[in-house]
Amino acid sequence: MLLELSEVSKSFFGVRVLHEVGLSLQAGEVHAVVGENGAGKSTLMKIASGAYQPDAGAIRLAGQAVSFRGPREAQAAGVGIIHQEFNLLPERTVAQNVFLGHEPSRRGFVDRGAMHARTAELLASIGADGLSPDATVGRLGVAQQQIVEIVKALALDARVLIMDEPTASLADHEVQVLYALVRKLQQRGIGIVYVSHRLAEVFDLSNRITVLKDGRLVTTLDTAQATPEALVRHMVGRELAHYYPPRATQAGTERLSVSGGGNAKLRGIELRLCSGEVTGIGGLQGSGRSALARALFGAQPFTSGQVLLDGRPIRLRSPRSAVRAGIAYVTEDRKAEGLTPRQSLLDNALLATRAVRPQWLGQRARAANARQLLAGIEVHAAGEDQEIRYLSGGNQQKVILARWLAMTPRVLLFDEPTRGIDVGAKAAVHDLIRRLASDGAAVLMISSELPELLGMSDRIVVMRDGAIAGELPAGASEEDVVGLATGTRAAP
Amino acid sequence: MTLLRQRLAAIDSTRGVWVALVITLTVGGVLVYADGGSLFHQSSIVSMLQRAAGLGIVAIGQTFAILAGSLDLSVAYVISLTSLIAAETMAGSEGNVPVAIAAVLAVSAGIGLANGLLITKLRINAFIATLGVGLLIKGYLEQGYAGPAGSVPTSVQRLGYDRIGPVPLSFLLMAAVAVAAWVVLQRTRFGHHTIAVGGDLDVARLSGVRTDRVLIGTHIICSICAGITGLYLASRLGAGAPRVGSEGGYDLESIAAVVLGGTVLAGGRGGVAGTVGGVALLAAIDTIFNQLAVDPFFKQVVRGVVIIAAVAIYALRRRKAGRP
Amino acid sequence: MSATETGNAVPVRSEARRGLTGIGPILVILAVFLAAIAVRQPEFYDPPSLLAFLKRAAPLVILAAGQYFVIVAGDFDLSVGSLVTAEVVIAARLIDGDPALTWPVIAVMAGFGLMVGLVNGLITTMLRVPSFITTLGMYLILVGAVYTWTGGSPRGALSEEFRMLGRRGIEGVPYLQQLPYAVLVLAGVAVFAITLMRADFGKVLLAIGDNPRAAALSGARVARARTVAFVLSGLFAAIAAVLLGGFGGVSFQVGAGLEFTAITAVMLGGVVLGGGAGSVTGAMLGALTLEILFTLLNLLGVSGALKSAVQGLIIIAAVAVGNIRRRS
Amino acid sequence: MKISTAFAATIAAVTLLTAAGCSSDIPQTNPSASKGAGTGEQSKFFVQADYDREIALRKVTPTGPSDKPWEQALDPKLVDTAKYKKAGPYHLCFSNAGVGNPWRQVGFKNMQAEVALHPEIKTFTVADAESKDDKQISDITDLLGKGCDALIVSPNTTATLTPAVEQACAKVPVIVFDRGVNTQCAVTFINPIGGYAFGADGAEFLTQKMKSGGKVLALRILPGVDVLETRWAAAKVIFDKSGVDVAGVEFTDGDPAKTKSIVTNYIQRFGNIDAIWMDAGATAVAAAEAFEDAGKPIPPINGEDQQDFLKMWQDKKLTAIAPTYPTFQWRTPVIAALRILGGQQVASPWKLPQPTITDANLSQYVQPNMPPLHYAMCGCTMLPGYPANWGGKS
Repeated sequence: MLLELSEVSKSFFGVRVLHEVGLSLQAGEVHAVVGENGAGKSTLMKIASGAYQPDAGAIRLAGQAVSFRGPREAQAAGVGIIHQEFNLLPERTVAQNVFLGHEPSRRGFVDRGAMHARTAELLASIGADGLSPDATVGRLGVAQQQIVEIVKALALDARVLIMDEPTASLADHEVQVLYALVRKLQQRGIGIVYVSHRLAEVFDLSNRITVLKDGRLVTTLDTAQATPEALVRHMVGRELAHYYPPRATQAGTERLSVSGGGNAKLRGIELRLCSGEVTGIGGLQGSGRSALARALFGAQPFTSGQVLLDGRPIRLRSPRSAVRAGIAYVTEDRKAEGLTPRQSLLDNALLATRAVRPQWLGQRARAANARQLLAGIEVHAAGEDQEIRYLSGGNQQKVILARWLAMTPRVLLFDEPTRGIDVGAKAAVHDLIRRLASDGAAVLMISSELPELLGMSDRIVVMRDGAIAGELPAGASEEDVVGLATGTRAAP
Repeated sequence: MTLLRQRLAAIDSTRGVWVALVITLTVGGVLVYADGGSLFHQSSIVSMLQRAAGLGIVAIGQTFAILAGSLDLSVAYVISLTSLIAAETMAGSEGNVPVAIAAVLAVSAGIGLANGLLITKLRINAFIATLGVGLLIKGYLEQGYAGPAGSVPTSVQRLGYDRIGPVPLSFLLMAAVAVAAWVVLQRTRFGHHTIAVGGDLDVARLSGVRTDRVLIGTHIICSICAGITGLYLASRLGAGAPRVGSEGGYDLESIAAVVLGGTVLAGGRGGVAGTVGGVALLAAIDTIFNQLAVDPFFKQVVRGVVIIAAVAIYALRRRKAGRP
Repeated sequence: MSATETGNAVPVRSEARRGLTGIGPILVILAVFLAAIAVRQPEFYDPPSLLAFLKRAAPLVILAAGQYFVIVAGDFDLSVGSLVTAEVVIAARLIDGDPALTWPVIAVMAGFGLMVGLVNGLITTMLRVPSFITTLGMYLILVGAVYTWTGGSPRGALSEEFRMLGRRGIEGVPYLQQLPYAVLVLAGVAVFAITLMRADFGKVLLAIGDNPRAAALSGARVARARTVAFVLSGLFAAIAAVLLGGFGGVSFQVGAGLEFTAITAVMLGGVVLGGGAGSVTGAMLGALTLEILFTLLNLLGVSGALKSAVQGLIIIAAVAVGNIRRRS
Repeated sequence: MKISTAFAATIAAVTLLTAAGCSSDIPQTNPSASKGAGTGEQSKFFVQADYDREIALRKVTPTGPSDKPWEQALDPKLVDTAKYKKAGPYHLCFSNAGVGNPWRQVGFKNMQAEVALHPEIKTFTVADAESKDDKQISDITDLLGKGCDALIVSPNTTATLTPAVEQACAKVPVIVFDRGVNTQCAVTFINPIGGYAFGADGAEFLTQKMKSGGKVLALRILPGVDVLETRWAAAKVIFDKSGVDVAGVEFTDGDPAKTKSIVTNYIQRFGNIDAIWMDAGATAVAAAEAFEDAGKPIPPINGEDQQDFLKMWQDKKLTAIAPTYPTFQWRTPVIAALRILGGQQVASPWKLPQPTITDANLSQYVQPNMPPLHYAMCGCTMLPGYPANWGGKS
């Protein structure tokens, strides 16, 4: 056994998040860890990589009992981790980031020559020689940053590499690059713990799968023997009757339309969103999907073109103007753009209402309304004034949905609505999106997960290089989408 | 080539202040000339450099604290305290000089350590921690000293008064400190880690940087620099003075100099070169106004405006460069 | 992390309990000091002397409340001390002993406070200058400007009518003897501040201090709210100036160091530097505690020189303990 | 959580009481009947000889024109200045410690006006050190490069400016005034009798006016300023031998509000205070008001020659005295400089008289048209630009 965690337990603020969990990893093995959000995956990984210390339990590395007092010790022992959120310094260069914490030094001084050379090697070794070691990380795209993140882990010559949701921010073709990389590392005899929500990946890559639920170990099984259905059953403890809710029966009236919309990141946008419809937006990372949502929400407004809302022209100068016009935006990056972490979940749910329709009094009525919404979408928490940062990703996302439901919006923009959310919550969110549509709202949904995109959308608009590459009807195939997105196939 | 590009990048963030300095000196020079004086008269240059030296050394120390995302409001009192320790330990005799220097460095390092521990171990906000420590020292000084005390042997006073041509020894001392600091920040792990900690504490920690040690380290350096300034002032004043630091306003002025130099108050960006420029700029403004015999109160106003304007311009440039 | 008992119930918690969260420590410290005073100086609790104390404490409490808005939104206001000085000196020169000018000048002071706050806010939000720098600069500017304007020493004089607000009160109140105007002003300000923080403005301000991007993307006008916080701080400083000028008369020292004392008070009250957490009640209690501390030190005969040392210790201890508590 | 909150309490309490314990001499009897803190130990600045000399000097009758106290001198020893003689016009230089308080403001205005009186002064260069020792040292270096014919120095602190002044003596005739330096190299050192006399005048008056064993509260601006330390040192000597009970010695930072709070606390703590001694007049009015607000009669008090106090004294018929540290001394250095450059003898040291304002002569110093913090003893009433330049209304 390369790495072995046994009977590991951990609590935060009196809440037990891991109950005597065990996990083992062999050299050259890819061991997937799956489970709903709040199942304790990330906590377990943080313990394995020394970021947290377990309250109880043991860690053995190559048979040796170890106890990491910090990430530094874990790294020294050869345990590297690629975190869910990027751990990079935007102001510093690729090389400086890659070697942060273990800069090569000669006679007490940092050996910048060596640092530069080693970084170049590592980049080359994973076929990313396009990337300069001296590039400032802040100026790189998300995918490139992901590569830096991986190189950073490789620079440690890790024997054990933990990947926590490595594909979360990658588009499908970039995911392929990652697969290749993982297999390459596997051949080098590196043991890889692979945490993911994307079952497809898990089956593609892993030798064994460990399922966690509510901080407990459910089972560990060989991928060969496992089936997706079985896995989902283990994860949520129930069969998922229907994965995607039924589509709209008849297209509604036009709600919002853009003609000739453009700005720094977008050009010639022609788009219509209809009530009762879910319009999916496909495309690669950086193809302008998020830029489109942000333009429609006034966060990075259109500088040209015209927007009609219910037939009336409207200027979306700022998020505020959009919110007032009845547009809602569920962002891609919940932590940075969605939550106000130290406020109670009730306050988070009320944020938009308070910001746009301020009142001196009448707080109670509002609170009551918000409570109903929260209950309606099954948010689980210790109390309504619990700080939201202590909730699981799924529950956090639900609270943010409640924030917008309270505004009864006419148009909803979802950017990766189910990113980092467990299967159970995922279904709930999907149902909710569909319900909102059938209640008459126009929904725009950006997703990098093709199954989700295809499963949810009534129409799919695919973007490429800041423009709309083409539109596909419901029931289009993955190939159609990828083809349009990569430009290998023309619009029908 | 690439190293060159790196160096250019490093300069870029702190170039602005030097431009400002050149402009100030030219405009000031003309004004003073029109006023019938000369800004570049030996004596004015000397006093300009002299004035830069004291503030410069503190500000360089402060740069470390700020780069690491912290700050130190206790420096002014550390300066007063160390000036007294120096003068009293020396007690006018050559023999005691080494002891005195050692004592100063030890005490200031100790204070820096205390600041660092309060901030890292007790998680007290740097603003409050250093303010509190400053108040403690202030209380000690007010309780223990009724005015200047101790005396400095003439050999040490030379540090405060001697000069090579128009360049005072004290200025060379500052230059030395500056170079050392630059090397530490650019070329050592500690330097890299300091900037990392200031850039993003969590990233640094998860990358295996011992963030607490780094923060403590920067505070020790900051205090030691204040200690050196205390030594310098003692040599200049021939004695230790319990209010020389606070009256000199070294706490806020050092921070002002650092941000004038383009170092971001939040940390993670900037450097010593800028700080030296910031100090030089403040000194230049000072001297010019002296030459023009401008009402010292009005000078305050200008200082305030300059500081705000400078930082506003940096912010603007960074946004143009498309960074937060 | 906290999946609890099944079912979708999110337990409701009482308003009262929510009101108390965060101000526990400051209440305890306050209690300790009050007890210490009770031992050393029982007379302190005679209504008249208690009110006299409140009268003296009022300005700092008001300043702390103003500072709270700025801090909770994630900023600093280092300019309040010099603003207070400027206000008093301006008032003296404008009134110049003429009773008729009292109220007009008070209006001018309020206006000036609002304006300084507005400038602080706009520079910080529009030009993206860190508030520490903005207000540090403003501090230098105000000090310099007011000295320049008065040629270095205060001119004119405050009218008795002006000074009434800070000095006198409603006489012959049964049992209290005199009810100082300052206390009434303080009460008004406190009620205003607390209501404001209970209303939507306050909640949104907290959210902004916590995560400005999220707040903006929920439709909050971040820049405006932060600016308003500075404006409030400026206005409160003006009010404090009226009381301080009335209480002590005109001088250049009247505002010296108040910015740090106010920030200290806010910290003591359990408000987190950097914004997003803490209550205005806590901030005001913090200020009250600080004043009590000074009185107590005085009663205990602690020599003047040691006071700053004790102050330093208390701040560090209080904040440290607050943190330990928050973590446990 | 409960525990840690309690912990908070203990910490705070312990900190507080230890801090308090270590500097409080109060016997642990019934606190409200407590005795005063006493006068503490004598200041490091106290020099018996100087004290005796100053006490004696108060009786000496000055030589020189009685209507121009700034030209008078107390038993002067004249020094010859022929070696400095040179023809005008002159370039006079002045290194000023700062103008950070009203006293220095008024004084500096006097000096400027005095300069204006003398056409032979072609240029008058001033460097303001903003009360920073370090800056003043550079300023002096700076001024020496400007070809001054004579240098006037008002040192920010005594010890620290000595080297710089010695440096200057080598180049030009130097006149030091107000605060001294530890060197004899200056041609002359000009100042009034001094702090001991100031402190003694006030203290003696109070001890006469208050009942024996009465409680006096001593209010000081801040520690460590020599001119102020000597004032307190003298007062201490007198209080100690007169057997009054010094209730406490407090520092006010010259802040009226703070002063008022302190006095109010003392009134509460001791029931009443029978006299107020101050080392500087700036906050005298605030101190007196504290008694008014507490509904008590204002006890015997000493202030200084600032208008707000003199006015209150007159209006409220206070039992008061105002020793002065006259601002007219700012005129003398200019006069001295011109005499030196003219080769005439000058007194060295040049001791100026130090008048005291009493009920007898109060009326002639109250000037309603002047600003509240204007110093009456400015000898400026006849100078050009008065009263406007001093902020007064004509």
